[in-house]
Amino acid sequence: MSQVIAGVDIGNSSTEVALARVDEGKVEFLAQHLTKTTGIKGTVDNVSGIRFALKSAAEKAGISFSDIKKIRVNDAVPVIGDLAMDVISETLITESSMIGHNPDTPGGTGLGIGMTLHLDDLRSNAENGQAYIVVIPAKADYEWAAHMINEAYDRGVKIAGAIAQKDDGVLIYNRLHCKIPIVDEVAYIEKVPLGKQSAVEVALPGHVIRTLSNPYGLATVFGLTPDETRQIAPVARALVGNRSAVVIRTPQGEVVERRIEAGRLILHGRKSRIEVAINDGAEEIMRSIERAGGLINVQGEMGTNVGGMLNGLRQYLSESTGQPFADISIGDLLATDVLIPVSVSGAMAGELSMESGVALASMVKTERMPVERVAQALEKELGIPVEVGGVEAEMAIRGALTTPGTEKPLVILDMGGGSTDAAAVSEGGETISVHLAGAGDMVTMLIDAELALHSRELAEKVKKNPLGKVMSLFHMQLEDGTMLFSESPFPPDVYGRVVIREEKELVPLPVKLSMEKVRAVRRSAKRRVFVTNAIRALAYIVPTKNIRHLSFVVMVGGSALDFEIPQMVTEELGKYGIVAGFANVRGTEGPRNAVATGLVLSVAREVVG
Amino acid sequence: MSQVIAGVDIGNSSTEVALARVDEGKVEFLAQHLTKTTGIKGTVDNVSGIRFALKSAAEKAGISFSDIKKIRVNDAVPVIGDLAMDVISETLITESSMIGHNPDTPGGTGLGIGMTLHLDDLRSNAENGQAYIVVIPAKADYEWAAHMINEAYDRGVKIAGAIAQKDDGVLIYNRLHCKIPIVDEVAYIEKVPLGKQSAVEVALPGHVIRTLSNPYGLATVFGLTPDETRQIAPVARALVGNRSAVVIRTPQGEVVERRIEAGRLILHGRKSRIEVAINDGAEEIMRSIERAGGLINVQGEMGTNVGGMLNGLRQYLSESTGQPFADISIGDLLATDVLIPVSVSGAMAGELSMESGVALASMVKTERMPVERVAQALEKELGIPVEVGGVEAEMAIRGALTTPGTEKPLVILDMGGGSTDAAAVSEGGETISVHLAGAGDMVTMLIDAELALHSRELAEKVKKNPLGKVMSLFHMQLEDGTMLFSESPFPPDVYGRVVIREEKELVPLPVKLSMEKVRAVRRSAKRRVFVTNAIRALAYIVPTKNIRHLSFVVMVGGSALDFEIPQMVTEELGKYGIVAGFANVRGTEGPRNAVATGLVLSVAREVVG
Amino acid sequence: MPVLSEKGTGEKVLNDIFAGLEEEGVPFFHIEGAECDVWELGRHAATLSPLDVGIGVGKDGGSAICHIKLARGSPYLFEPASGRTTGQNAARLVKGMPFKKGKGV
Amino acid sequence: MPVLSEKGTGEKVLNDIFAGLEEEGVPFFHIEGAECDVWELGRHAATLSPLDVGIGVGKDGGSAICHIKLARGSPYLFEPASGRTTGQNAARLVKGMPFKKGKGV
Ligand SMILES: Nc1ncnc2c1ncn2[C@@H]1O[C@H](COP(=O)(O)OP(=O)(O)O)[C@@H](O)[C@H]1O
Ligand SMILES: Nc1ncnc2c1ncn2[C@@H]1O[C@H](COP(=O)(O)OP(=O)(O)O)[C@@H](O)[C@H]1O
Ligand SMILES: [Mg+2]
Ligand SMILES: [Mg+2]
Repeated sequence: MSQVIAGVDIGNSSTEVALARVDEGKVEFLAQHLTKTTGIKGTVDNVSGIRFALKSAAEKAGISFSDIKKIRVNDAVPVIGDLAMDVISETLITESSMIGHNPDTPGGTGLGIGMTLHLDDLRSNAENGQAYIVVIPAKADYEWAAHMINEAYDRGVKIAGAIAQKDDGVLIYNRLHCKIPIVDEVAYIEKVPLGKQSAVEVALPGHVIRTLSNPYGLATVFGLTPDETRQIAPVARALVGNRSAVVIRTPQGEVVERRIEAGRLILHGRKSRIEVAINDGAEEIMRSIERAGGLINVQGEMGTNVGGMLNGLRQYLSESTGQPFADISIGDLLATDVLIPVSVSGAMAGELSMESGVALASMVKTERMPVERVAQALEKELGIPVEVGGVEAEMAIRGALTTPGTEKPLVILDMGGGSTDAAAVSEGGETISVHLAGAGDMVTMLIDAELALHSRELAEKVKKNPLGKVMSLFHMQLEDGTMLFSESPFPPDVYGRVVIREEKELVPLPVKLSMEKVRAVRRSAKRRVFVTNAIRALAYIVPTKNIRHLSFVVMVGGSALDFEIPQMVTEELGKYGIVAGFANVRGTEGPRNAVATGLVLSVAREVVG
Repeated sequence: MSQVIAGVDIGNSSTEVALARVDEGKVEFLAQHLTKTTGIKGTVDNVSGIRFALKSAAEKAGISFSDIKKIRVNDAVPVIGDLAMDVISETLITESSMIGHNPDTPGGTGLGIGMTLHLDDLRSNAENGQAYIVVIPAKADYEWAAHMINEAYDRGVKIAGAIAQKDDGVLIYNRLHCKIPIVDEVAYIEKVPLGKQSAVEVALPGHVIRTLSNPYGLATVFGLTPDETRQIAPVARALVGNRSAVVIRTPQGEVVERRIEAGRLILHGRKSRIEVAINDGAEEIMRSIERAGGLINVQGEMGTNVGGMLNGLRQYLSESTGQPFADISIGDLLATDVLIPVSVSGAMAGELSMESGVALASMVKTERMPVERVAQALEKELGIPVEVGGVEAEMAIRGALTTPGTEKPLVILDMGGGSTDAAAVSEGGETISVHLAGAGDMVTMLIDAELALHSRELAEKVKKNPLGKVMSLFHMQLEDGTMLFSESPFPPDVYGRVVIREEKELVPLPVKLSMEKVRAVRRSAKRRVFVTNAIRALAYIVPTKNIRHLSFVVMVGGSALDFEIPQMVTEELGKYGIVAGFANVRGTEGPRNAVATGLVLSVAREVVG
Repeated sequence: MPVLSEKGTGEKVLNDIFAGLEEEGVPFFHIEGAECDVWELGRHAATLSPLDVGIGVGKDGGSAICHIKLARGSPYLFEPASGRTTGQNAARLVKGMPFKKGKGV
Repeated sequence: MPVLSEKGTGEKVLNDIFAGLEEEGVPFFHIEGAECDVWELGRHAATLSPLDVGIGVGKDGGSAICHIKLARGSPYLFEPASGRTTGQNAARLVKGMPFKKGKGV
């Protein structure tokens, strides 16, 4: 007797269904649908999303809703992931030792060293024999500024360079009798201390400064003692890679590199209990997790950032699932080093410096989650029998195995939003599975932080789409260097900019970002999360660590749809001789619908068996 | 009594001199000069180079050659470096399973699957119901090809895609009634087997293919068994990142990934004797060297590449210094993983695949080198007293300490062509030094190999200069994304190309290289050699490995002139709180002339002392 | 780059436009046109430009940046006020650089 | 892109040039000119071109690729033979891509 059944997979982000007609063990798939999960996974709020997905699938299949005779829901594993980030180092440069700056159009080139002198004081206070760096406020017109400098110069005053508040470095330079480097667009010029030794350096276009970014260059310029050189070294480091810079030095000037106490993690592992400081960096944290030998739980030091983060997460899961706080544990952590642009105190024009930090993804779980409650609510609402099906990992494997070219033994990597779930099935059919912290949402967070986008939404777009740079009204350079021509002109808001090439729209990115930088951050974020987790998953699943014994790794889940993540994993695992690629569920569905498909197939087998 | 003395530093690549007037311990530097070392360091051939350098310096100083009263030559440490490279993996794809290809202007987009059929056979042999990939040889005109395909299509033959030998994919596509993907510029089209299942995939501009670069995509396309999927996986990997591709599959088709036996290294260390295979990769080799605990000597397995390389080097040094073969030993090795583009057998248009290999730099030394002979020859030729001065490392430190902002304790990194020499001086004045294999020449070799330039000279230019991409007749994009405008048009040989921006000239690079790729290889090569060696040097010199205790690291030597190497080391060591930068010898000479300056200062001290 | 101004346009706004162009390193020349709307002036300036871009400036200080390759009647940027920004953005249209934020962008 | 040919230029070479342009995806049109040297024809073609680039073709099959922004009298590329390469390289001059090796490059 043939009947229509539905498999329903409730994920953290997406709810997926598969509809099939089952006839004496023969399964004919009719349709599938994906929708956003409503509410938190495992809560009654999910019902409305499920209902919508089933309706849509039934419509696609051309059957009536009431033709569905049975629904099987996955026994969702109760895990949620969350993310946090902490800056662990910070360069503080006190006001008396100021640095900057990288404007688009500085004037002149070269290195100028002298004492800061306000434009207004050129006439009265300039002494012969002393070299000066002229400080030009916004209220001074460029003609006036040039006139004043020329007058002083012609009188014999040594002019070594200038710092201007407005964007008129080139204008002033063009009017000078002396050819000096000028750094302009210095927003906070009123903070510049006068009468202090300072240096201005501008490199040729496409080059970077070499003196002010070298500690011994600074020592030479300012005649520093070894002790003073030691102090000023972070300034040199902050200027590496700039085309132009200003450094102003005062005797009391002080530069401090401070390490912020971000707190400690207490790792309760199966083998041992280990404490590790966030400040030790991601590598050390990951090594400690390995040494702990499988996490049972993790605590964060009370009263610190990381403590607050981990407890907040526990609280949240406890409230939303109705499970006691004590039953909730942290099963995995993924730590990654991040470089975060942070504004420099002591900067003259809002400079950023790259500070190092650690991003953490964590995997919070509770032993039981009341999927039955969801099932009951669903059954009541729809009037169709609903049962809670087999283990999620087994269902996913069953679905993935419908991919052409696969067989047991096989490993699946379910690359979702909050977690990367891995499961393996041996030749004999035993399964083993693991939930790893860190997946698509962490990639988004890393992109957001490292590019200082301050928008998750924009970061998500950066993650999912290739880039372009609008080179002229009618053409755009793509990431691979090829040119794309447009019939109609690009709009002004994307002109000259790096853009995200969404299917229908071009989304401009902040002006200071280069295509190369955005691409590098995007790809490295993906690698840090997914290549790392692929290796971690395999190491867990093949405990001998000889992952060369594995043959097939199949990627499923939303992040397996990514335009480059699967290829990165394919390349990396290829080094070990492993065949890795994204799934093509049922030969047609790509990396989607694995669990829902597996649920349907498990029902079919039971009907036969 | 004042007299003029000269310090002479004979390096592997450069000979440097410093001239100074010494008066009761007061030293006034007059001039310096650098020239290419003539002959092998430490041989009598050096004399002509030294003579030339001294003459030039005397000229600059405005003194007569005969005013020089004493010459001090460094007691050159007898080390030379050499390089070798080995491919350790190779993808062989037999003729029956062919892959390709990434032309500039493919036709259409999408995925086509069908049986290969020669254009000439479309009329006679095409069967209805079967889908075909049409194979179009160069002799067929595009009009004719399009006509034949249209005729067949209109008759009901299923046409899924085409492969064309000439560059006319777009021309054919524009004339077709059916919209199919076409890959063109397939040079070896006569090798394409007919009557076989094949697939053609073309992605949209700026996108990459997703099906043929995924093993399970290939499995779906060709209906492969798991075993066959395993076999074809390297094909998928070789296609990752392409915009278009063809895969042709025959039942006998075979893909083999072979590991080439590159030989073993036998490491004689102070702690233990360790064997390691080149095939284990650079990381394992470097770990073994560390475990061996300071190399005394290294042997290469007889009859293998690495054996041949290491013995050849010993032979060479033995002959050129006149030292017995047995006295010559290898004091250090630097191994680095490289990705080398290698032509794929089974490729249809000269495709390259990236094979992994290991590059080795080695440090060969003999206990004594006859610098005295050079000194005698020099004295005889010039008629000026010549003496062999102090230890090279001590001289280098003495010279480096003339850099403003430095004091003991201090570490110098002498980054030359063949070796990176490090020396440390403690507060009390004790010195320790080490010669590490790998420096500027290795960077050049890595760039040459990884970009497949097949020209050391071109690679050297890539190393030393920033890049640009000529975007139009009058403007060029620089590495940092800014545009440079030119008054006169760029010449045709650089138009649209990535170029090396030498001071006076633009040197075009091969067409297939993108600016991003060249830049990434250049920077990573520098990092792999110099950042690695900086860390290795410090670990050796501060055996507790707590390099945070160090304060000052000063870079000298030719590679410290590089426009980005010192900044990389500055950034890396900055993480440990170390002040690192390139030297400014005597406050004026930059990272050059440290040893020659040190030699002069040591004479001056003796005169006083 | 040609700057075509309506008869009676103030010195100040013109000088500001010239300054914007100079700061960005783009050469320019000035022509005083008839009394006419800025769009028309801009379009005409573009046709005179070896760089394909021209600026039209009106008596009221408003300005239009036009590109010769754009369909008739549509200036690319219309900047109601700041001359400096107008000059800089016209230069940036030639240089392929993102525009400075002015009231018209 | 305008292709300006000398009176009496063979069909074959013209069609090859058109094919080269089409393969690269650049639209073109053809005008038959007077008897005249190819450089002159190329220069004139460039002035007619919305893309600034034009091709002049001579009776002998030789061709000149000219850009309007180049000083008078100097074609950018002079290709003595293969029409296909001429067409492709003219297109690539518009697209900013490196040239295909032809005899003139
Ligand atoms: N086309 C896509 N490219 C890249 N990432 C995607 C794409 N579609 C979805 N994702 C990512 O997949 C993740 C959600 O995966 P999904 O499998 O739906 O999650 P879950 O299994 O937790 O329900 C999100 O991080 C999202 O950004
Ligand atoms: N301007 C430069 N930029 C980068 N590398 C340079 C520069 N000048 C020389 N080099 C490199 O320095 C190395 C030679 O250094 P040098 O100190 O002269 O050698 P040695 O000490 O062995 O005589 C070579 O590898 C050369 O490529
Ligand atoms: Mg400026
Ligand atoms: Mg083509």
